[in-house]
Amino acid sequence: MSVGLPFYLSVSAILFAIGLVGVLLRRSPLTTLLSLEVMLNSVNLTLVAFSRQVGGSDGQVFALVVMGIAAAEVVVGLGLVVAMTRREMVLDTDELRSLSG
Amino acid sequence: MTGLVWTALALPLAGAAVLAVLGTRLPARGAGWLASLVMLVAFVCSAIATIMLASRPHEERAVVETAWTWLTAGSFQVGLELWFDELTAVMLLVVTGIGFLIHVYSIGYMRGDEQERRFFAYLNLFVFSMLLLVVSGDLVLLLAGWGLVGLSSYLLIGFWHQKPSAIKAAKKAFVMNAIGDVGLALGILLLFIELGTTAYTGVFAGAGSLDSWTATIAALLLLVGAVAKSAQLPLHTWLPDAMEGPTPVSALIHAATMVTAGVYLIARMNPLFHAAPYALETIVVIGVLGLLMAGAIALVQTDIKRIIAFSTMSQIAYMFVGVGLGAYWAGIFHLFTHAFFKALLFMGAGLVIHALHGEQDVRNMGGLRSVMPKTYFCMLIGALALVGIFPLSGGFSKDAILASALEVGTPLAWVAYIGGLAGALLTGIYTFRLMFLVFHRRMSPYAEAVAPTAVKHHGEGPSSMLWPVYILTLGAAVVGLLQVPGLTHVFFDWLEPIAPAGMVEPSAAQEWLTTLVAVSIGVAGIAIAGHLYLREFDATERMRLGRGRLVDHALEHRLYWDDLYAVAFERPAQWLAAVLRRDVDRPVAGWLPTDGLGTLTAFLGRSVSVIENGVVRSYALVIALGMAGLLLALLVRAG
Amino acid sequence: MIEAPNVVVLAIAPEISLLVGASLVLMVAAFLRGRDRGIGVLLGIAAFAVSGGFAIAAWGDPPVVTVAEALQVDQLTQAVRILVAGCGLLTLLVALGWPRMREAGAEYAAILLFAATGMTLIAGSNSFLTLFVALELFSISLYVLCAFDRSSKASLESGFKYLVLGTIGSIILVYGAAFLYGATGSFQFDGVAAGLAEAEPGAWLVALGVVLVLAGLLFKIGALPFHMWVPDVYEGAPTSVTGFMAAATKIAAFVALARVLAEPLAPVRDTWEPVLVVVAVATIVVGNVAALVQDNVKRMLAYSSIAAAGFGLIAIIVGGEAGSRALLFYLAAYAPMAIGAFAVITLHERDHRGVTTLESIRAWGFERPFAGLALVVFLLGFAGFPLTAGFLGKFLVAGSAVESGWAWLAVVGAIGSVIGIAYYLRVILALYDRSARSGVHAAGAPGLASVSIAIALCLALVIAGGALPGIGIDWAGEAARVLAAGR
Amino acid sequence: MGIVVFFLAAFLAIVSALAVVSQKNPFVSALGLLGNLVSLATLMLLLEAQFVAAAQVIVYAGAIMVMFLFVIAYVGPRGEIGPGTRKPWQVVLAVVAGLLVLIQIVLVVWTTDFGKPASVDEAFGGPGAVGQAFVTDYLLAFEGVSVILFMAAVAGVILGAGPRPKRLTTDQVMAKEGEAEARRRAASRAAIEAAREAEPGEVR
Amino acid sequence: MITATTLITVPLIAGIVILIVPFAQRLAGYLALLVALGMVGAVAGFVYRFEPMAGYQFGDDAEWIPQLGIRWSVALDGVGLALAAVTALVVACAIGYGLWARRDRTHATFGLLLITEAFLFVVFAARDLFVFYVGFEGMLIPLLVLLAVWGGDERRKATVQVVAYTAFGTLLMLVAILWLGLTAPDGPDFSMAAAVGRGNDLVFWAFALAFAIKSPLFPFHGWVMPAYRQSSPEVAAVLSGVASKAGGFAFLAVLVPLFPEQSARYAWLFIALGLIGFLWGALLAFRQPDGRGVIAYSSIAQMSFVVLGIFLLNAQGSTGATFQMVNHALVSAALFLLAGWLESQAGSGDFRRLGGLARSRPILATVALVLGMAALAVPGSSVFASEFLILLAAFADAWWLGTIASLGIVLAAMYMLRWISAVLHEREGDLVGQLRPPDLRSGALLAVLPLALALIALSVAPAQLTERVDPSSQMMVAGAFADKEAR
Repeated sequence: MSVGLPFYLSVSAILFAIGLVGVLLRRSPLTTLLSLEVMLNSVNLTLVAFSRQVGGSDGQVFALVVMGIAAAEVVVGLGLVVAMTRREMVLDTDELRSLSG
Repeated sequence: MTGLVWTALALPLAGAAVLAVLGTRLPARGAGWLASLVMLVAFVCSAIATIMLASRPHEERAVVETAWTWLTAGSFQVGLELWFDELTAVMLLVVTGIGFLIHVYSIGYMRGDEQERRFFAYLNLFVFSMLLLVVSGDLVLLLAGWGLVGLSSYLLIGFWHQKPSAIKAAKKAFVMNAIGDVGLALGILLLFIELGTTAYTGVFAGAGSLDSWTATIAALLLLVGAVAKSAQLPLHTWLPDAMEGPTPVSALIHAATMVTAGVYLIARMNPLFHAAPYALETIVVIGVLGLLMAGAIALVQTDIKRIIAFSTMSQIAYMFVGVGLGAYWAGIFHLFTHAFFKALLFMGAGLVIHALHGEQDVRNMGGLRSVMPKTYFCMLIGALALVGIFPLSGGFSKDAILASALEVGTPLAWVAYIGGLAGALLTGIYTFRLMFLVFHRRMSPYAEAVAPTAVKHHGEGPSSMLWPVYILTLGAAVVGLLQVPGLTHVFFDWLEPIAPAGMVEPSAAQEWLTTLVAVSIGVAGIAIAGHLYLREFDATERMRLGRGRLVDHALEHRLYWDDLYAVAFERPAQWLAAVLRRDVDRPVAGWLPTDGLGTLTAFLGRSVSVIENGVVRSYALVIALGMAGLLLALLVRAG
Repeated sequence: MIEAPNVVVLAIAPEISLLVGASLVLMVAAFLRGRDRGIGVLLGIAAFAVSGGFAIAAWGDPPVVTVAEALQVDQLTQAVRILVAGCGLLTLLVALGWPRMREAGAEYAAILLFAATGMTLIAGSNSFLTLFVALELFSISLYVLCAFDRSSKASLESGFKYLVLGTIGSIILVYGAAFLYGATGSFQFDGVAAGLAEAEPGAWLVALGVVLVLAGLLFKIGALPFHMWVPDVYEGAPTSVTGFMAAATKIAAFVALARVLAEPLAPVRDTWEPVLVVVAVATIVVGNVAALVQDNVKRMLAYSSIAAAGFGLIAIIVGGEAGSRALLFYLAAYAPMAIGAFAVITLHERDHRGVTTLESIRAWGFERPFAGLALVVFLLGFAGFPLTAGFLGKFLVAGSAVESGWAWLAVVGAIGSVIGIAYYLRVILALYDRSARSGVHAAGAPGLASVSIAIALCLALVIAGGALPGIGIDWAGEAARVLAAGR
Repeated sequence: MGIVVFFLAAFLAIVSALAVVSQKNPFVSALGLLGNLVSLATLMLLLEAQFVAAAQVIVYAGAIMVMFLFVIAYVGPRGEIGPGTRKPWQVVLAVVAGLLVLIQIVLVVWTTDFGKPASVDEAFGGPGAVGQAFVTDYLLAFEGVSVILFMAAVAGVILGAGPRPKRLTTDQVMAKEGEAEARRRAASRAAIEAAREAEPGEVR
Repeated sequence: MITATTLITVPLIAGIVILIVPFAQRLAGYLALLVALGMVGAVAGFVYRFEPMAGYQFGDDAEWIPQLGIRWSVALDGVGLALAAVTALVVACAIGYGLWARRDRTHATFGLLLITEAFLFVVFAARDLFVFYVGFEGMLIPLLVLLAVWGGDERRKATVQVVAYTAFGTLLMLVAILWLGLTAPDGPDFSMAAAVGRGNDLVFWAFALAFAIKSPLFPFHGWVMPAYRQSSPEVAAVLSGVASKAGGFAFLAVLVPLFPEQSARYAWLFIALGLIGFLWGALLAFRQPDGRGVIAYSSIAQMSFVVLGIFLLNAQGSTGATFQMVNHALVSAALFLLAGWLESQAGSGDFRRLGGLARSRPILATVALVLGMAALAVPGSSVFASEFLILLAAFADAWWLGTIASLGIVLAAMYMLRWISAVLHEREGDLVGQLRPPDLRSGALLAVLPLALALIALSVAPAQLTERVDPSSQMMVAGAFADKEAR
């Protein structure tokens, strides 16, 4: 392996930060969900990188589990978006403010 | 014997309770008769008990009996203790006897008042309190009686409670008395701490062993109580105002019984005072100053009852001089005779007031001699007894006091002697100023309009009012004969055992000399009064004694004592209380500022929930920042 | 050749019964579509009862590590199984009073059963992987439950918010687990603990992993600064779900946190202790202060549950036998109060046909004396008044803190409780405001009887836990020994 | 070679991630995510995690992305909302938070000495090794994920069920919501008033 | 066998039953009154059977929460019995008054009053710190609800104030109790006997603060005015009459025996505060515009005086303080009932609008006078006896102390006379003409009369009380006294 672990971890961190900033900045629920996927992927990269470093398949298994769960989450998240659409709610997270204070 | 005393003590209480509970269910007239009957029985019991006591040998005459333990705590113990000896017997007889007469008098006086029953209940309560005071064998119990007489006095002065002036006077009397109570209580505390007991037996036995400072302080503290109750300097200001009460009250409480309690206390505590000579001297000084001052003020008063009230204060000051000089028997003797003639004077005044439909200002009287001859005669006897004209009762007792001063012979005693004689002059003047203004000279228009018709319709008064007056007149005339210098010796002999350290007794010569001087001075006083007041004059003219406006003003304002108290105590206290209430209590008690705290927490709460703006991005931001912050802190700490 | 891992079926019988129950409910629902679906809820209740029954039957059995060392079934796990089963049972009873149960009751029950499975699993997890899966199982189920009332925008909104924020929390947890994996080479708790014990003290990588893992778990218990979701979600979710979250989620997340701190992270106590102390104090203060200004009762209770989480953190910090016992008792005591309080609110929502606020609850206590009195008792329990289970919980927590030298934390908790009394009192005062007339009146409706039964059960538990807590304390003590042994 | 591929893939991953985050049209964002996935799969291949890389492409590109695209299509233009810039502090703080997290992690990563990576055999990362681990050591996780997916499917049905809504613009939706809200408030107020005015007897 | 436990459980159970069973309104009231009278009878039986020299009696001691070393340990000694007796009487009278006043929602008012009574008995009988805390804190709840629901216009503010003050104190005390109980040498033990002399200064102050607030001792009386002014007369009577005695009792029966060393060391401070409070309350009472204000501040003065008496640490002081508490309970309860009666008849307690009430109302005048005279400690009254004992103790401690304290007695005369004349005497106020029933009669009279009669009975033979109290109260201060002597 020619590129060191820190490189991978850094790329992962950068993706994590981008995803995080995306969640913090975007108002469309769909984009928010997509940003979350970016974050999940970055974590997967970290897991796989460490798995390679440690030399066990634990990390990879964990990454697969994360993927499965991400799928489940997307299902629920998108289901919610659909339900909100049906209820004719505005698809803008900033407008989801009936609960506050 | 003690059973009789207990009965005498309990009956008035029972009477008061019955009257209070039955209230309006009793017929109006019945209340008075019931109360009087109670008093009569009490008097008879007292009399029999006294006779039984007299029949005992001298050394067995002090009887002590405990009914039950009243109060205990640790080593402190007070029993409901009866102490029956010669002094108690005298007081018992005075209280029940004079008290009975005044009860009967009141039946007539209070007739028609819608609150008659309440009046008699209070009156009975007072008698109970006074009896408790005189029969108790323990200082704490004495204090209880002491306080209860103050209470009943308050109730009776304020009997006509719709009159603000009456209520004000009642409150004043009570507060003054409370100050005295506290002084007395402190004295008792000191005695308990030094002697370990408050029972008379223990106190008398231990008094001699006290060091002189302790004894003096204790005696002075007791004196505070005595001074307040007996309306002596400087706690006398309540007595003149107390005349707002019904006249029988003045006669009973503010002449015959309660106000003399101070004299009784000093006489009773003579073993203690004996150990505290400074305290005795203080008493003499207070007495001399008081008798002169009160006499002087009496000269310019216009209210008939107030004149008599100041006279009372002056006479009690004589008694103080007497007991202060160590002539306890003389003081008590004067107390005894004074009870008769002063009650007589008050009740006579009451007849006058009754006839004038409640008028008390002497300027609106005059010439009543012809309208009310019986009253005039009785009051004349009383007045002469007061001035001390031989052979009426007051002369013997007052002269006994003055003669004792001669016998003592110290410089202070000489001052007392001279002062007492000067006081006798004042007594003559103010007493007969009263008599002349009321009964002689020309009738005032008011009296002319009211008195003749009133007397024509009702006589000088109902027989229930007149008969007690007659009896007292007789008493005022003759009771002095119990102790005629050189001839009879009843009073001294009777009281001698109460003072283990002995009593001052002047010789017959000293007494007769004093009598001679005093009677002359008294007659001179009467003459001066005649010169000043027997002339015809317009009732609206101000009745001045001297020429100086300052003196007049001062006397009319009772030497500014009231103003002094107002400036020195009352107003500062009111001010302090107002300031505390307005500005200080809230910040001090509100150290936990619930309002401010509420506002603060509400503000904090709102600021916290500002972040809870419902925007999910902001929530995520807080979470991210929180995570980053925690991370930063930990990394900095670890690195 | 692949060898099948050892699986002690009896040890995971409660989870199996929950899952079987869920499947059965869904199947029955498929057949009974369109008809009365109360039967689905009844099946759910039965599943919870069976699950709890298995756990009770296994009480006291020696600990087992099973399913390839993924799960440790010990007293603590059993305790959580029993508690979660109880919470689920009560929640279903409460949920019956909710009108929509007639059309979607079976789905509700099924998802609740899934959530409960996740909660029991997380309590017994023996590796970060199991922990994560279990966490996601109940989290995703709860997202759905929160949004279950599709007719309510607030419900959908709360579900979506919970989903977004909850996923961030989960990602942070995984990220932390990844770093710990990098530092120690294992996800197993014992492996992590062994690795951390060897790691150089104060290593940044370890610190990074610890903070991220903690952040993920603190998110679930709703501690500061990861509490932001709590008020909105509690307010928007169907009330029965809110009660379940306040009670069962808290139990599961707290036990998971306690286990993580006691087992894998025990060697790095120095790293996490200060973090938790700061978080605990901030949580108590902010939770109580913010609750003070709320007018919506559910929202107020949400903040109060944040404050309660702070109080629980005190017990976590104290740790050891006393602290763990206190934590368990506190959580167990908190559960019936929370479910009960939200059950009363469910009742009020039915009466009022609207949101429960201090305004709408005015004088309602006179309309429904029993429910009003019950709410008062629950609130007093939250506030920690004597003779309620809540008092004994706080008593034990504060006691463990005082005993082990954390008295000042107990004082902070006490001051928080003083503020707490103020806002609970606001509710009580409104409930019995004599000057107002209740705008609503109590009316019977289908399902309300079961709500009343649930309230009565909660009330009995709260009072029994306060008056005769001996059994509960013993029970919490036995379960807590697992955590204490780790240190 | 590896270095070039790494940097290329890393660059693409970052750019595509930025595209996900910054694009106004969710459709474009979703496509950005696709690019991101593929880049990451490449990086995973470099890390010798062939099975995960494959799964990444299959699961994400094959399942998740399709779902996303369907929903985006379903929701339509309402999904398109530009980056919110109403509150500058939100943007500043978001960037600060992101940078803070990034810098801290990078700092930790670069200051930690990880040592040499472990030597691994041929089978590492292959479907055999990972699959075996999945059904032995990680059986519970495997089952758990399947339960979660099952539950998610049920949830999808619950949430997605119901009548098909009319298509409306944002403005229309907002206007309707406002009206409905006002109606609801008025109704509840009227109900409360009515209950208040009623005599106690009637209330009971 | 009737024991202290009976005394506690009967009113508690009866209270709860009356609270929740829907009896007819009047029936509930009569039942409550019956129970309250039964309690008076039970206490009377105790008084009759009491052996002054035998220490704690009528006790029960059973395991309660063995895990924490908490026992249900209750017993009465002279001091506790005296206060329990007066509590029974005052509560019975309060219920009687409430019945006359036709309080609405009878179930709740009377049920809560009975529950208050039960908790007060717990306080007076507790021999275990946990039990004590339960009573001390528990009695607050029903009283607060009574204040908050049936109080005057500003009841909310008053309630919040009471809560803020008292909760603050009691919760710190809880932490202190925990410390004492859990650090016992032989494992956790919350019995008072085990706590003697073990506390440090911090623990001492935590206790002292709680008691000072409850008493109320100057300057912790901020909550008193709003609470006494806003609560209904019967509740004010119970609050000032007996609830405040819990504070005074706790000083004497808990603080001093448990912390002899600190009590002796800091006695000067309590004496100073007591002295200041005595004069302060008296001065402020002097300027209050209404009856309740006068009674409230006089209560502050009296309770400060009680604390002064306790911390003189000698026989007369402690016995006097107990006696004074009994007296003040009777006086202030009766005065509050009377003030409440006046307000209910005249519509205001304002002195400027009252006056002249004695005219043709002999019964009212008599009762008011008797109470007023008792309140100002006219010599011969029972209040005088108790004040005399405290003065004696003060004088024995330092002559100036007794002298300054005696000032307060003169002030008391001034403010009570002001009250009497402002209400009964002088010219009729503008409200007096409108009074409906002319005099104090029937129910209201029957409610006040027993209190007045008890005062009179105590005036006749105060030793009946002091003899029973004295050995116990001496025991309580014996330790601190010895410590003080040793100094």
